[in-house]
Amino acid sequence: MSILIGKDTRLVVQGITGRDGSFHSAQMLAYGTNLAAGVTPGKGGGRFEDRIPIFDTVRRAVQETGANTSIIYVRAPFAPDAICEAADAGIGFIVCITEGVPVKDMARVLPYVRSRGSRLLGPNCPGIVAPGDKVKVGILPTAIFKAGSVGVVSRSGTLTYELVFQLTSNGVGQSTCVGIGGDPLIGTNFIDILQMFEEDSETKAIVLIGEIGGTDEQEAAGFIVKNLSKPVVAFIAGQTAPEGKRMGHAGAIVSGASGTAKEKIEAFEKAGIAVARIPSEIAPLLKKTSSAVSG
Amino acid sequence: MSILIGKDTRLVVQGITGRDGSFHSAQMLAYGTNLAAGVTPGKGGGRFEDRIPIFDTVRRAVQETGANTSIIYVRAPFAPDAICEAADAGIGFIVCITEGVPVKDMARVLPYVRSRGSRLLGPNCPGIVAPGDKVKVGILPTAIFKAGSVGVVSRSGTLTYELVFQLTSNGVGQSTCVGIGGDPLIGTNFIDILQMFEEDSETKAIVLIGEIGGTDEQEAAGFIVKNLSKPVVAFIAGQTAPEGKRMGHAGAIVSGASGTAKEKIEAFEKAGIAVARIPSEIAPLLKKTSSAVSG
Amino acid sequence: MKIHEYQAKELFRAQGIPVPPGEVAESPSAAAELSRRYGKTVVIKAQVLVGGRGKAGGVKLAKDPQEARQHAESILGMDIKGLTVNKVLVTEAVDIAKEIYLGVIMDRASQQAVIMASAAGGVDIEEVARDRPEAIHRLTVDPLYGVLAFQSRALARELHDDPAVARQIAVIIEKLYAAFDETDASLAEINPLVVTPAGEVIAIDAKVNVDDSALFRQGEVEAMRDLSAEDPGETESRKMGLSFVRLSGNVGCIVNGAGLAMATMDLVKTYGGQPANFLDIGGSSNPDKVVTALKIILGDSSVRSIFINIFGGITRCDDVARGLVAALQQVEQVPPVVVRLTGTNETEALDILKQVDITTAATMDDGVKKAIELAH
Amino acid sequence: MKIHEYQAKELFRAQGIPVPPGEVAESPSAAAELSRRYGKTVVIKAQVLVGGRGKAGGVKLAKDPQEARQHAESILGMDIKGLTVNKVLVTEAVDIAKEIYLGVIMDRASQQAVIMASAAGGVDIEEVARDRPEAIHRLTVDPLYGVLAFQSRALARELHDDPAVARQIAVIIEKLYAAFDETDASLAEINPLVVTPAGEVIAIDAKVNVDDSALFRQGEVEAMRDLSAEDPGETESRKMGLSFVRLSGNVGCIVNGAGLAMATMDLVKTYGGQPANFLDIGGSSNPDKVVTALKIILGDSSVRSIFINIFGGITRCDDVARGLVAALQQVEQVPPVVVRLTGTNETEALDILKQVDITTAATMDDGVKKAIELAH
Repeated sequence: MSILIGKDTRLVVQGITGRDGSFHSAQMLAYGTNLAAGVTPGKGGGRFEDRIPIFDTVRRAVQETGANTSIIYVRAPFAPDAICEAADAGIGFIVCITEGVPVKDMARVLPYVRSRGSRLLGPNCPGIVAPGDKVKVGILPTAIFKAGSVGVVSRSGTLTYELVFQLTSNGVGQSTCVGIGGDPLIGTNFIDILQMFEEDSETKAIVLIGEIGGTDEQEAAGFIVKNLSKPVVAFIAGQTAPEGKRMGHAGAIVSGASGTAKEKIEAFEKAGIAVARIPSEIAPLLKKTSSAVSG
Repeated sequence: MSILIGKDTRLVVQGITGRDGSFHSAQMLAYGTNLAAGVTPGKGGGRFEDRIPIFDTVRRAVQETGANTSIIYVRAPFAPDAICEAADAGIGFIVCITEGVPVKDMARVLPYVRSRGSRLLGPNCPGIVAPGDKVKVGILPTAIFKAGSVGVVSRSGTLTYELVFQLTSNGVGQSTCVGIGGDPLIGTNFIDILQMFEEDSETKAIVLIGEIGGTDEQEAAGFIVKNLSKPVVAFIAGQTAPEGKRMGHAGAIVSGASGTAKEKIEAFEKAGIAVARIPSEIAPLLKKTSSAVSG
Repeated sequence: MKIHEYQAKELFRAQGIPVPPGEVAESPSAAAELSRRYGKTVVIKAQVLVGGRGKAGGVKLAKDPQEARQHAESILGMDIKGLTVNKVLVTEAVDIAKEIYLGVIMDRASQQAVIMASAAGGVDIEEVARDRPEAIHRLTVDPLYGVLAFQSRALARELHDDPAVARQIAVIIEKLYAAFDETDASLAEINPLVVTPAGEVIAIDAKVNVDDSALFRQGEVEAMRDLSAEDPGETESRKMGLSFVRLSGNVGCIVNGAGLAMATMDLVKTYGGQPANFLDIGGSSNPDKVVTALKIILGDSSVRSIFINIFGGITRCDDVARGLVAALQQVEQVPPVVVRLTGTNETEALDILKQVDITTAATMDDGVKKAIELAH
Repeated sequence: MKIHEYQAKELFRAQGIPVPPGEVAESPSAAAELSRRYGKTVVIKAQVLVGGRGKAGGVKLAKDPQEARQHAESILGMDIKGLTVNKVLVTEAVDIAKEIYLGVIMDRASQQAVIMASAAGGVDIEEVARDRPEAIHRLTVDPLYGVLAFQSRALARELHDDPAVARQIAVIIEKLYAAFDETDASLAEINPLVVTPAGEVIAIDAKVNVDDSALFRQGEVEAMRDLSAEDPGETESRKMGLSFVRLSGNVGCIVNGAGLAMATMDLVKTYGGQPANFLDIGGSSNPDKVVTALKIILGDSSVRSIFINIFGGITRCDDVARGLVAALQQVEQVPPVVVRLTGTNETEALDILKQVDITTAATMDDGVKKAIELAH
């Protein structure tokens, strides 16, 4: 079993005819994802790769194909509306890849999504991969994955690829890998995913990849101590980041004395959670903490 | 037992120092209502009738006195904010007497109240009286009531007084009398109150007083057939009202062919519910339908 | 409050909704002059605050200034459902390829605004709603979010297949909702919204009703009130904070409270009489209000008797009685008056009423019956 | 994006928040002239996009034009935390009876804007938050409702006992939130908000940071960007869609992805080196971006070696390698470069990289170590 996605996933791609949407749709199909439909307003009636039906609206896509999961590749000014459209159409799980969505828009979109009973992953996230089921909803390169029992949750993109690659190179496979996104306001946070990994029978140990900015990691550390039985290894990027500068991600910023890597690492260590100081320490630490991790 | 109010009611009056607020506060106190506090911004620290403490905010009133019910007498432009303040302060039951609140404001206030877990009665309503407990939260004249077993729910003000007076004159007492208000958008409707009367052991029969406009009575008729075991007698005002004219109440208007008294009376009769054609028929009909009604 | 088509079009124009050029005229010569200025076929449209003017002959095409003058002459002064036409709108005629219905109402059941739209426009939308409900699309608008782009886009696609036309309609949907929201409207309607053969989308009719309770913050809309188009009794009663609606009977009614006032009218009818009006004087015992109420009712020469029904409630009945006496003494040539007063200090009240020449009644039923009798 | 105090005050003024009269000067004589015009004591305030200017001597009172000139002379050109002062704000001095802190931030935890206020204003609010958290009042603002009247009223009462003063503060709270909301700010702050001995409330400082992601719709704010106040490398990188932050070390870093870029910097530090910068070139293999990245890094004369760390991901490594070669050929006098490339077609990529004089590395660890070595 994986979390959030799996064999039952029926995916609709919002913005399927765009440059990124079409490229990644092909990649997801190639990996094994059940891509049920695409949506591009004004292009309804067409087909993607001569087989996947394209609709004008998500609602129609849901009605016609039973899609239950959506991924959004539309440009930032239109992404908030796309998220609302998916939630309003009854999509239960929405992944927003789009980077650069204004924070104010997210503050309005998040209660909308919640009130419709949907879950949002992102925005500004690389998506999610379940290597055992060969299902990907996102942009992560599939070659780095190996089916296994480590759950990975991360605020980062390419850093996640690097760390997953190192796990796989060391023979450590993954149950599900989730990128929660690098923006200040996101739909799903560490705690949500940690809880799901705790409940997922396939997951035996967890890697948490954090970075500077906010207090999500500190809250995750508190949550782990109280609620998690499975071993966790953490890594925090940005120890050398200066104060007041946005480090690429909108959410990666140290404000005054708050949100530093030091503070986050201390929170984990105080909670007795292993923290890897450098990426290559993660796999050895995992093996040490959990006998269930193969390799 | 009464519904919505009773011996546990601890009331805060919003706008207690105004003309209507102070007059009706004295009336409520005289009847027996547990008036715990008043609120008027800028007049915190004072006392009403030398004994009831006045606060600047509802939150403070709740903290200091444990108020759980609020009644609002502030002017229409400020009433929506007063309702939100009460809900935000944790008041569970809010009664808004104020007439003339813009409908657009109510469309925004109603989800606010619901999201905070509160119930609103009104606006533009006369409030609620529980004769058995001698508790009044509103402006209804208490002399007309007599403790008993008939639940009264009404969209009207003085018409309710008239009909309750006729009940009492005929020896028919009331369990609780609720005025839901004459505006198009209200916090509590017929169905909400009917459900409560159904669950209230003290209530043996129900009088429903409707008027032209909207479809609340039609929906109530449908609800009664499906969900109510107790006998109901209905009365609908406005059989002679012309189309397109607002009859005093903001909500009392026939639009095109919809919202007429005829349509409402037919809905009740189709559902097998007794409808009084004139006010003086109500008491006899009640006695006929329910042996539990004394007199 | 209702406003005229030409005023609603001003609001729409300010919002950016396309409407054809047009101006109002109060005389046939002004209409002819406007027709000359536009230099093309115009439509002459009666401006009355009631529906059904088309069937009544209040809307006519005019090819030239002469025809414009003739039609304006026939329409101005026309009586439509009891209202006199004082103004016509002279507006450029538009070629029609398709007619769409678009309206926003405040929906009581969902407690939200609902946008209703139909590709079957230009006809009576209530008929469509009754006969072919599936032809009407409904979009509920969350008041905290307004119309979202995906919603207007999807609705527009239901109304027109051509993406370029649908895009224009989507924009108009959003602007119509904005006009509705910003003016505190209870109704904002375009019927029909026209698609021209060239694929342009234009609102050729406009209707806006505004929530009376919100007029305190809608100064611009309030200024549009056309006093010449409403019953003088309604104008007078509004100024005094009363609520009055004229009916066609001969028993005048003065009641405190809207529900009780309606029930009183109904009872008049039940007992074989005809109510002359709805009149709610509210909770006050202010003699000025009673004077105004009496004067308004006396303005109607068909009134043969007056029934005053007051349920005192918290107000003391002796106060009400003193107000009534003062009022009756200020007004001359009053038809027979029947008073029913109930509540605190009822007995003292009846004593006070002995000063004036009126009939009293113990109950509502009794009072109504006496008033009907006196009207004969 | 940060804007200057004088610009933030323009936004506040437009919103109706009271701020003292003031204008910006870029020379001592202009400052003297402004002092003359105001004809009373003024404050000369350094305009730099960094905090702590007060302690650095960047804020001074001037009684007359001569003193204004002297202070402007000493402040203009001053270096505050690495930034040069190019402008001063000359503004009327205000008598202070009480100082209040008022700020709005976008709170990540509650996912809503939070208004923070303290009667202990005029000091470093982070110190207050640490030492006396109970002195800070927090008001969470529902984004769907904004600041409600009862909320601003209650908060204002916590800040000042005098009802007349509290009323002014309540209005300023609402307007500050409006400014925050309308400009897509991540922070809008008044520290201090001053109550004068006469009971007037005035904002004598102003700070606004705007969400970079929202600049596409904040043209007026975007136009306030002071390029002279920021690192030219940051300006250049922003134009190319790169993300660059200068640091003080000697190992230049070019990485794809923000998290990986930070982890790379951290690794340089862990292995005893000093990173010269953060630079995220994003997901593209566009040679122009790599050229820009190289040029920006080479603009820093302290850079002794460059580490390029690319995790190919879905991008094909041979494409990236071709981009790198093209870029390296366009740039002269490059310090030693170490490249680590991983992903699809990695082998072909390494072949391509043989065309240029660079060191390759198989892993991130390996690459970092080599780059540090070459920097010595």
